[in-house]
Amino acid sequence: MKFGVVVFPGSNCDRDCFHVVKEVIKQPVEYIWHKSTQLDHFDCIIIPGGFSYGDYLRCGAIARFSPIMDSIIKFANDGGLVIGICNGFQVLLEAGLLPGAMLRNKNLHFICKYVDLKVEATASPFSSQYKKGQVVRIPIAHNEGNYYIDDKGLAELKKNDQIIFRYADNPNGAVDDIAGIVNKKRNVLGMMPHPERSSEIELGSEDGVYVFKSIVKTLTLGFSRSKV
Amino acid sequence: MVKRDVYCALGLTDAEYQKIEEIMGREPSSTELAMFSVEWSEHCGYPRSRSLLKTLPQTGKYEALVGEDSGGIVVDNLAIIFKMESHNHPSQVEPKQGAATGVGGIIRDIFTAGARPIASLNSLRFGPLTEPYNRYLLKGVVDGIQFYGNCLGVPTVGGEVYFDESYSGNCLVNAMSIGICEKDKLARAKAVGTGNPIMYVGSSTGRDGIGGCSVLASAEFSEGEEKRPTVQIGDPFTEKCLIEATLEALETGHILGIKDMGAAGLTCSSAEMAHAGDVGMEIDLNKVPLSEEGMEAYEIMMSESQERMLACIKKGHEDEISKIFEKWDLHGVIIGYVTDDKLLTVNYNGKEVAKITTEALAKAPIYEMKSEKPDYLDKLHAFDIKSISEPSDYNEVLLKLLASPTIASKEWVYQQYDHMVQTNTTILPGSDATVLKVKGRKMGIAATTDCNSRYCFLNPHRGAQIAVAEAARNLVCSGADPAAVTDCLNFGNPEKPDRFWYFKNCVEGIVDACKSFNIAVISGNVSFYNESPNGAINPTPGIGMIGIIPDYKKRSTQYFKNEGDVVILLGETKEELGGSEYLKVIHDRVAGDAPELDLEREKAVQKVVYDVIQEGFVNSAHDCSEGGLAVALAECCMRDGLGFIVDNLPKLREDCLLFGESQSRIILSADKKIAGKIEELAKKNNVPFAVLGQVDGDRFKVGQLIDLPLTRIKEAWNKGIRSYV
Amino acid sequence: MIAVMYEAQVKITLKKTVADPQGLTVKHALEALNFKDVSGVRMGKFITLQLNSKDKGTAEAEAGGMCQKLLANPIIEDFSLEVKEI
Amino acid sequence: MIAVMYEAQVKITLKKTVADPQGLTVKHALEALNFKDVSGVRMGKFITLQLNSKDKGTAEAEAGGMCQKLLANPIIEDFSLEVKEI
Ligand SMILES: Nc1ncnc2c1ncn2[C@@H]1O[C@H](COP(=O)(O)OP(=O)(O)O)[C@@H](O)[C@H]1O
Ligand SMILES: [Mg+2]
Repeated sequence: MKFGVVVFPGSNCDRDCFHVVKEVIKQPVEYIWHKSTQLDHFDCIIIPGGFSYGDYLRCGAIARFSPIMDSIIKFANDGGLVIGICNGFQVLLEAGLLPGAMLRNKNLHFICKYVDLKVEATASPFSSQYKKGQVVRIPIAHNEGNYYIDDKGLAELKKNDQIIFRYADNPNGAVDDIAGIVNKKRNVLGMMPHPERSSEIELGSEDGVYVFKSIVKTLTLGFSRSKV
Repeated sequence: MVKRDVYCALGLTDAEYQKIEEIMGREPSSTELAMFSVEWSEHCGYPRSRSLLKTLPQTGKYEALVGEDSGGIVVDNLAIIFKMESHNHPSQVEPKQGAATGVGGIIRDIFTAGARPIASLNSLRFGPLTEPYNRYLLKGVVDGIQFYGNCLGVPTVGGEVYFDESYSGNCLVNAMSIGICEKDKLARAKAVGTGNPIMYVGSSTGRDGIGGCSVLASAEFSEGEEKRPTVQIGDPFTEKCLIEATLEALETGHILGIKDMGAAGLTCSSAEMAHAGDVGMEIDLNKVPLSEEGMEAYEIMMSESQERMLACIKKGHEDEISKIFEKWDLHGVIIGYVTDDKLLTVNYNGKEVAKITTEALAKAPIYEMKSEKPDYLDKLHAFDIKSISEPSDYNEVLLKLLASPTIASKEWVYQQYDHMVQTNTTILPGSDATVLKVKGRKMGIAATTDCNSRYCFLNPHRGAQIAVAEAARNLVCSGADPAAVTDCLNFGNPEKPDRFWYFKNCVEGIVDACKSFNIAVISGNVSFYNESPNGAINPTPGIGMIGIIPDYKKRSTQYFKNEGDVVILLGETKEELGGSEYLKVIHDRVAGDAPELDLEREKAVQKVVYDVIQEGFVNSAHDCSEGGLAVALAECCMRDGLGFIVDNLPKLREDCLLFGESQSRIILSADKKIAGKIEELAKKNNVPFAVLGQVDGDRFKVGQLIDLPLTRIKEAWNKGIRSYV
Repeated sequence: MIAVMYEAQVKITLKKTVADPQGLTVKHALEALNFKDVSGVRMGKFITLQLNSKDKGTAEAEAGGMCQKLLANPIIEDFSLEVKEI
Repeated sequence: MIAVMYEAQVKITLKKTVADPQGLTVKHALEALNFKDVSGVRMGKFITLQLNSKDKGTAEAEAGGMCQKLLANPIIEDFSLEVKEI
């Protein structure tokens, strides 16, 4: 089992994700420079938070065209597990791996604080270790976390049970309180809150670590993407 | 012949110009003149403050690293580098970008030392929020800090925000940053080894902030606008790449020296790197990456374009290093080499445009300044408490104080800062000091900034001592041992004797206090000319302090945690109101003397608190500062919503008791059964000990004086700043 | 350096269907400043591109491509484009 | 609600003398996407104001005032303004 943490210029949660995988859930992990395109030996790709390319123009808009992205799109289409956290989520939206877009927070401010999330679906490689309906404490830290999708798209998300996390108390104006979603095939997760920041009790909460533990569980249960 | 108005425009006096001609033995070229003007400005050369700064203690109980751009301490082989710096004038003119580039500058000072930045703090001071421009400044400055700091991925974990009329027209923006690295990985800010190449790294050079540091920073704001600088847009993305590239390049061991191009840009970095290495340097400006066309030599030498550095590379490894910077899409080009003649030689378009001894540039002249105590002080000190009528309704007074922006919750500010990135923040902003863990170690690092400038205005020597004492107190309350200080000394025009008198006394106060605590001042920064048409700012010797927790698990916060815990007050409440927030907010008076301070008592109180936290005796610890005992008690309830009943109060004039700002007082909460042990320790150090009452319910009850539901307390405290933004 | 010959001015606006909290806040701020006539505010981006294309047609095609591919996000934004010689 | 009668389009750009790091980064991105003709990018704001002023002159005056007072930052930005009936 091998995790890969993508590093774009401007990523700044890459080391935090790396730390949690290596030191907390104790799994093999490597950094992947955004110019490399070789992903075959990875089982899960983490696109970390931060400000890829400074979030200039639009969050994730420029990173989306980094050389690595075509490989990630292929990796995902082949069924590989991809998780985008915060800026990583925004990159996945820009890349079209997940539906919708991010708007500026309703209060127009960057918001960094712990929030309560409701686990809406546990039938995913990323949330199987939670209980449905469980309320978990995981911090957010973003300027553009105000998730937008049109009504048709929202209906789709609901119909396919693609909404994994909802805010208990919507901090940013996100449509339908959405904090995290998966794609139809359920192998790509995007979430604005930072599970890697709440995986050690000294930091105030361990609730986030179960996202990573869910992935490990999925992978150990022999989940494997069809190598094309 | 250089015309007088030329060097005057550059901020040089006739005397200085004469001296320059002497040194040169000829008439200086315009480029040389420009270089002197920036190097000899207060901002870079400290001509007016250097002799006093020399008196700051450079050693203390922790191994101290002093002398280069930033300083630090060493704790079992971990170098903790930190520094605080001002960006006041640029922020007053363009708050967002001014504050942003301020953060960028201080962080460059940290990673050019080889340390990875792990946290930032900021100390902000504005005029009253009732004035629209002050609200604009607060919003803009906070926006600038979040814009830059959040993008970098360096958590902004603490600071302070004060409001006072004296900052209307001249706000203060002091940014502090902390970094860590293995001691033997530290980088030096010097050039060494004749023939070694000098590399320019980072973004390109434009006509940014030219003359900014001499003309802008050393001219007070006469009706603001005229002296408008060429404002720069901060580029945190490039800075982030610069951090990673620099640390990666330093890893190779082939960078012999590296320095930020901050104020005075290329002039300062080249001259000071050469001088520090006791060598010379020859550079060719045609090699400098430019973002604008047709730039003059002096413009290139003075440009303050952000996100640039200068490095001295081990000969033969140029390509290896420049490849690393190119990987991060940054310039990494050789612009010169080290010489042995101790001269800084600058060539442009095949001509030699400057040749100056680095000594002359790096060692600005030292001026003895006139110092004179202002006459109004004695009158202020004569203030008599009896002239103040005691309020009838203490509920109202408390709510008013909690809503006063200086005391009110700073959540609106720090919630806009990413204070969790890097996953080391084990005490979030909101408590007395933040505590960061260090991955792979048991140790924790606590940090705070403090200064009550009203005290300094009434009594600079004691006010500065109190700033040091309060910073230490905040660290101790979080479980840390105060370890070292960085200062940021913000004052008015030093050429005015009363302003300089304040500066002198504040520095002496810091010296005394730091010696008494046996901690070193490892870095600092001076910002003079903080004046506006309505006069000088309050003297503001900002103190940034870090502390060490042997085991970060033994940290503490200020919040009450368990119903039934006893509430303990250590220290003595005196009948004093001088300089208090209560006097200002309720009675609209700034009068009296700063609170008394007995450094021996202070240390005793801190020792007891440090010990009881280490022993695990207490569940919370919080110092009394602005707003006194009542406000401090309220702050203990804010997070977990636990109220308390205080029924055992010292006999004292009631407003002094509740709102007086007597120093060296700390509130503890602990299990009943353990109170005795704490009392013993207090007695042993003869620290006054009193059980005031207990944590209880959801009301706030102080004797017969105050009885309020916590909800109202919180509401007042939360709206203090929010109601203006 | 090649002489710049065309300038493309790109206006990027939020789709009508997308709420614009920033515009709303600015509107309130303007009202607070006693600008009574303002009844709506929408915030967008204005991007100026310098192009050294061989002719106007190419410049327009290029700029259009940039907008579609990178500058605007079709899910939430519309763009309009104006190219002129300079 | 009063019928809206005028629309003001406000273009806010960085002063020529101010470097635009964001624009530079976007330029690099466009080059990386093989848009070869681009030789410069400057980022700015585009603001649409709906005004129910009594006449065009008033609308222009109002909008101009808004730019000076709030919308543009005179220290680093220039603005231009266009009002049309709608
Ligand atoms: N500008 C700021 N940035 C970040 N945190 C801040 C800022 N100002 C205040 N804080 C935080 O708010 C809390 C209260 O600050 P303050 O009232 O100055 O505490 P104290 O009086 O104990 O020094 C502290 O945790 C401090 O770090
Ligand atoms: Mg405190």
